[in-house]
Amino acid sequence: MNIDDQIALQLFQKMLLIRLFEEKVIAYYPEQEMKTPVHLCIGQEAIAAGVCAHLQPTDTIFSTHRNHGHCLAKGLDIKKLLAEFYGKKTGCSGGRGGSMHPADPTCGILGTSAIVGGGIPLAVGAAWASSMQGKNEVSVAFFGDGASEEGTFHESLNFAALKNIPVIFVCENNSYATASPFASRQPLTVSIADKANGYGMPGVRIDGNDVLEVYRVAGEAMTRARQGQGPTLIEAETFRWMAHVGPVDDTKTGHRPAPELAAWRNKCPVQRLQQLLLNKGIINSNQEEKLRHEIDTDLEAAISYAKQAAAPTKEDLLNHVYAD
Amino acid sequence: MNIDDQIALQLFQKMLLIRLFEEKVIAYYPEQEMKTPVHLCIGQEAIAAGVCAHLQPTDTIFSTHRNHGHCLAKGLDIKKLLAEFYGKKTGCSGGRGGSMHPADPTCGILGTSAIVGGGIPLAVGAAWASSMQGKNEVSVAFFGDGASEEGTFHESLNFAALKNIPVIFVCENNSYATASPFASRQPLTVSIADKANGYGMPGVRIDGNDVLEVYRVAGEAMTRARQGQGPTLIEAETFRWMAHVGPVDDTKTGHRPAPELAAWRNKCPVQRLQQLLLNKGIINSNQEEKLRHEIDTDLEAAISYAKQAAAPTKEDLLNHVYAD
Amino acid sequence: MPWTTPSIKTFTPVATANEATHRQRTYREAIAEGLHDLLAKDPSVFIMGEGVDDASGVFGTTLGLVDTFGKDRIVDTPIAENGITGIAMGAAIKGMRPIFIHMRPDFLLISLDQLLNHAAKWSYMSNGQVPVPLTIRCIIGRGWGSAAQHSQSIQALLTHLPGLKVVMPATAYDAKGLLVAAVRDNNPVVIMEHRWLYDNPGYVPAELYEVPIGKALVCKKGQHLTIVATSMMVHEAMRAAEELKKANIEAEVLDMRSIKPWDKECVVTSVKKTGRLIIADTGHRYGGVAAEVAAEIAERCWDSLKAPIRRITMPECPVPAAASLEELYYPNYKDIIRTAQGLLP
Amino acid sequence: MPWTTPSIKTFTPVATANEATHRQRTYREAIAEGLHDLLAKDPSVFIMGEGVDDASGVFGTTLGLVDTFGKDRIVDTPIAENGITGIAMGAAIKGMRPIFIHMRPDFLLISLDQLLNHAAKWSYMSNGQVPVPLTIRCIIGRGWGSAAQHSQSIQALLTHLPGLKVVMPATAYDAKGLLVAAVRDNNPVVIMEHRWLYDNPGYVPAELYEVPIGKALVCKKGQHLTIVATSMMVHEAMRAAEELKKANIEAEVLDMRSIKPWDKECVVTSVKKTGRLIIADTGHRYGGVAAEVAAEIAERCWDSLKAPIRRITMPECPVPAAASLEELYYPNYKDIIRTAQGLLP
Ligand SMILES: Cc1ncc(C[n+]2csc(CCOP(=O)(O)OP(=O)(O)O)c2C)c(N)n1
Ligand SMILES: Cc1ncc(C[n+]2csc(CCOP(=O)(O)OP(=O)(O)O)c2C)c(N)n1
Ligand SMILES: [Mg+2]
Ligand SMILES: [Mg+2]
Repeated sequence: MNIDDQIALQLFQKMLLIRLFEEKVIAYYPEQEMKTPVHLCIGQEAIAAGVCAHLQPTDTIFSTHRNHGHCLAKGLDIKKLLAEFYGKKTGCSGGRGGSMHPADPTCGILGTSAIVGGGIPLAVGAAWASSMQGKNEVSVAFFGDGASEEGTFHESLNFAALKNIPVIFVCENNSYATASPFASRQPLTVSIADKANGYGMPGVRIDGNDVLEVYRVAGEAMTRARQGQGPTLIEAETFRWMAHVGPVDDTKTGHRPAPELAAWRNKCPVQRLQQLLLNKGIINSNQEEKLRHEIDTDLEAAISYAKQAAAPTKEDLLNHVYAD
Repeated sequence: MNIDDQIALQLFQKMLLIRLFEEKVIAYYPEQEMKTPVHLCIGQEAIAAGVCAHLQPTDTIFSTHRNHGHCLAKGLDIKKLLAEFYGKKTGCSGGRGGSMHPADPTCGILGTSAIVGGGIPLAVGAAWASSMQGKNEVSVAFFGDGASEEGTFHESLNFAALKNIPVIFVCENNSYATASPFASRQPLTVSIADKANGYGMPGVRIDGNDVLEVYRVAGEAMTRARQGQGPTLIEAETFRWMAHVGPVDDTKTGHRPAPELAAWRNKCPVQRLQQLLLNKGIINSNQEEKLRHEIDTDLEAAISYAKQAAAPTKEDLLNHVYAD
Repeated sequence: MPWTTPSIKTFTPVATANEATHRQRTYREAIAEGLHDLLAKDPSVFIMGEGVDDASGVFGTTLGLVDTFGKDRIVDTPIAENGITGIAMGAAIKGMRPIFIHMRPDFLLISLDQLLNHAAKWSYMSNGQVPVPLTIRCIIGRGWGSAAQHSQSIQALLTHLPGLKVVMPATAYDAKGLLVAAVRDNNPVVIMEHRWLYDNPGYVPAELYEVPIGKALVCKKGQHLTIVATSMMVHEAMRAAEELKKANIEAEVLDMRSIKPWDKECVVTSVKKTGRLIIADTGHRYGGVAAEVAAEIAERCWDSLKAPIRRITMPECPVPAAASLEELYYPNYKDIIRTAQGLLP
Repeated sequence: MPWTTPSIKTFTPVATANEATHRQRTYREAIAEGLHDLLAKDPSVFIMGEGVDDASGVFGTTLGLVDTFGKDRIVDTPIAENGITGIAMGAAIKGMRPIFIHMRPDFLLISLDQLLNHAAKWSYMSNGQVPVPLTIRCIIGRGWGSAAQHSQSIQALLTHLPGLKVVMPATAYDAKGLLVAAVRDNNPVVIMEHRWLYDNPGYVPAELYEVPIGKALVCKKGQHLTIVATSMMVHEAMRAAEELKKANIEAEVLDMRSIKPWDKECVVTSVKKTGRLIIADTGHRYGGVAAEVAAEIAERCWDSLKAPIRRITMPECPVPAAASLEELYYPNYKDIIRTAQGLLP
């Protein structure tokens, strides 16, 4: 297999993991044991996979309320993540964070904010620290279209451009913030990527459902960052399939128009790459079946693990308010 | 006198009033009776005069810590303003605001914030209210280059563009925020006016020391706003002659390079228009002398008034925390 | 979503007990009706906030308003809490009466500069010339792992500096009456609602009545101790009082209603009678509302107090996500009962 | 500028009285020296903030540092308090120890989301995996008409929610020692300095010593009443104590030093002895530091208190500009004396 094919296969594996992980959450959520608000990223997997494929464990990412995909793509263990959703001591945040606040420094996840726009400056600061420390590391800020309306977006881009910081701003534009459409929040005459010009920074708008394009464009941004050429803003157009929060279809509840979702379902990023891999003979359908099965087995094991793990108790409540 | 000449003369009168007002503050400040931190606008008079010449009393302005020029240009009475500096009951804010917080709703000054970037959204909101009320009023946000770094700048521009609000953003770029040069705060590859593009809004960079240019460009922005064509961002390049705060020359204290100030002193906006008026014969030097004298007399009278006015007392301390 | 259907035992406040058989509405409906009628009556009132016109309608409180009043008066906004607060305030000082809605109080932390350095100070700084008739609504979240950034009850941060008014309705009656009072007030008023009270029914008159800001409510009379409570803790206090009654302890339960300004006279009168005070607040302890009430009443009722004043608040840590920790985290009627028993001889 | 030279009567704290003849430095110099030596010793320490490298050098505390350490470690920043706080925090969690300086506490209101929703909660939310070794310095302004947006002392807003540490040095010794402790602490620590103390001299050792965060200081011993004070109010309290001494009243004066966590034991011990307590804080009253201390001590020292606890704080209005109003606004030693006399038989 040539290197491009290998990469494509790895991207597929990551996207599939994310998709199946989210579907597993949907399957088990009705049991009401996962007591945490879940913001599913089905439909948006290509961005997490394509961007994180370029990252080392020492590179950092900062995500949002909608972080499952980013965390999995960055290497967070599914057991740790699911145990967190189940509020367990062995969860990646000891059960204190729930689905909105995963942390795992061993794979470069230095905590997650669910305040819209809150994580963007953290990514700038972490990348700045890396360059002050003379390390060749980058940091990625993942955020939604809604977050680009917060002042922190502007402040972060200005500072990153000013100081030439090795950070990549990845805006997942899924056209909605909760059920509020883009047109209610930003002028339609300009894109989010256009805003990069105001900081003298490259801004690229891409098809966020095309993982190979994401991979390519993110790669260029990483190269620029690692070579000291500063930050890049990537706006990746995509769509979320499920409701803003919870395992439901919100076109049925009147939050979004059903035809819009239907159109985007036809642009499924996982399906798209799978078709390509099959067409090119990089995998065959048996292998694909097997891969799905393996992932499913792992996920089932992780669910069992998470369910059986011990919950934090009274002794845990008050510790770590302050670090030692 | 034709209309253009009349306007030029009025602009000159306003600029001269501002200049002489600030010089009067400098003259009396050492007495230490004006117990308020003064942020003088000498060198920047053309922007206040050129913009406010288009405004009615019902139009509103929102200024900053450096507000004297804007307030005078908008018609705030010199007695009320000086009494405020002297901390008197008859000051425009009853002595509670000092030089940083003038207010006078009768001339469209609905309060002033000295929080950098704090007034920008207020201007957007006031203009929005006017349009909701079906009035043909505009609002102007004056702010410095430093304020364009705050999140409120971005948030305000986005909202104003989105809702097509009749507000004019006037950034007085004097290259410094306190003693921090522009290059320490924003990438040099882009201007502040450039940022307007990111919101699909016209952004114009002009010579802020050329009052006729300010007047012309502001007029266009007002027309757009009043005709329902939405906001404009004007970046006016200028320079302040005095220290950030207080009646001193801060090139002598090492805060800024002396040659830079010297170069800008040669671009004095008052001098420039005066020369034009003299050359064109719109005024002669006698008339100019007389005008200066009249203004000075008024200012002296206002100073005496302010000094003699009554200070607020214990009964005043706690009132108006809440409006009735 | 399971977490949208919490349940809490409710009660009928003394003051409205007679009308308890009359017109019943839930806390949610009371707010919805108040908003509708305020909009219908006063053209300067309008609603703004993220998603106020969507199919969830801010937990059902703004549902349908956009159909009646249109997009110009029910304004969906970008996500930019500080700037938008300033914009709302700008509209308020130019003659409008905006109601700016946040889904959670937690997001107000972004807007504290506009709230505290601007809105709260504007009347004073302008010598009373420029009032700020701005209403902010926000809804306290709790439970289902909402965790540290989506469960806070930050009233103390809003009350410390002078200039804002803060109210916390505990009943359907107050939810509407305090909303009406807030919108008609010429000052910035923050209404902190509680998500767990939304389904509670209660007496709600049809007209646009006001519950006066600054006045507390005696929910139950009693002579052995006073319990001053806020928001959801009023219900915990009432439940505790019921249980205590079985042991012949008569607690007087006061609903603070208005956190700032607050009704010192009402609390003083009660404590002068009972000599004992527990304050149960939904917020944190350090410098919280309970601290203020405790400090003030300890001074004013020095001669009457027979036991130390006790505070019941959230513990000294951020809100954890795990259900096992949430359970330990939030104080409830049992804590009130235990504390009350400790105070009595 | 006239307002840059306020003057205040100073004192020598008991604990360092013996060394009072030793090495003297002003509060300003103590900070400058602390910053310099921390930078020299630890490459992960750096300074950032608006104008930190300019010719004023943050009221003289950072002067010359840029010449020694360069622009990469003494970083002038844009004006964007919330974003820059997040950036500082991002650097902190990636192994740096930033010292972010604000000229005034008032500007922190813009950054409370990053401070309180992020920095303060990060260790807890991440189960202790991601500490935030971030130091914030800010300098309380006062006087010369600085008015409502440039004179605030907002410690209570920083202490209410769990997760931050807050210290307020009242002496040159503490200015350096608390700075060193803050920078070495693995948590976000806000240092609130007071501009009026900058010229005060005091004993300052040359080495990088730490004043422990969480411990109070007994400035003067006494048996008749306890005065707990913060920042500049410590000096007012000492002056009041001197005057009271003339009337044979011996006040015990405690400098809180650390506002959060605070030294309950020290205050309890003192109040158990004296039975009377005044708290004098530079901040506001409602839910302020004084409220917390009053509420807590009233509970803990119930059996020892012989008189009600009194709070001395700023009045319930924003800071006015006029000199005539400023004069009335700020409480001073006279208020402490009057209050003390009211408490004693
Ligand atoms: C500061 C803040 N305001 C509001 C919210 C509530 N909220 C949570 S997610 C969200 C929408 C975010 O939209 P976007 O950034 O586009 O991300 P998406 O959910 O589409 O991935 C909102 C408004 C929040 N968490 N933080
Ligand atoms: C939010 C905030 N941060 C910091 C300050 C302190 N400060 C007052 S004026 C100023 C510089 C402002 O620069 P600019 O906006 O360019 O206005 P200029 O003074 O040049 O007119 C600063 C940093 C403040 N008042 N508000
Ligand atoms: Mg989105
Ligand atoms: Mg400037």
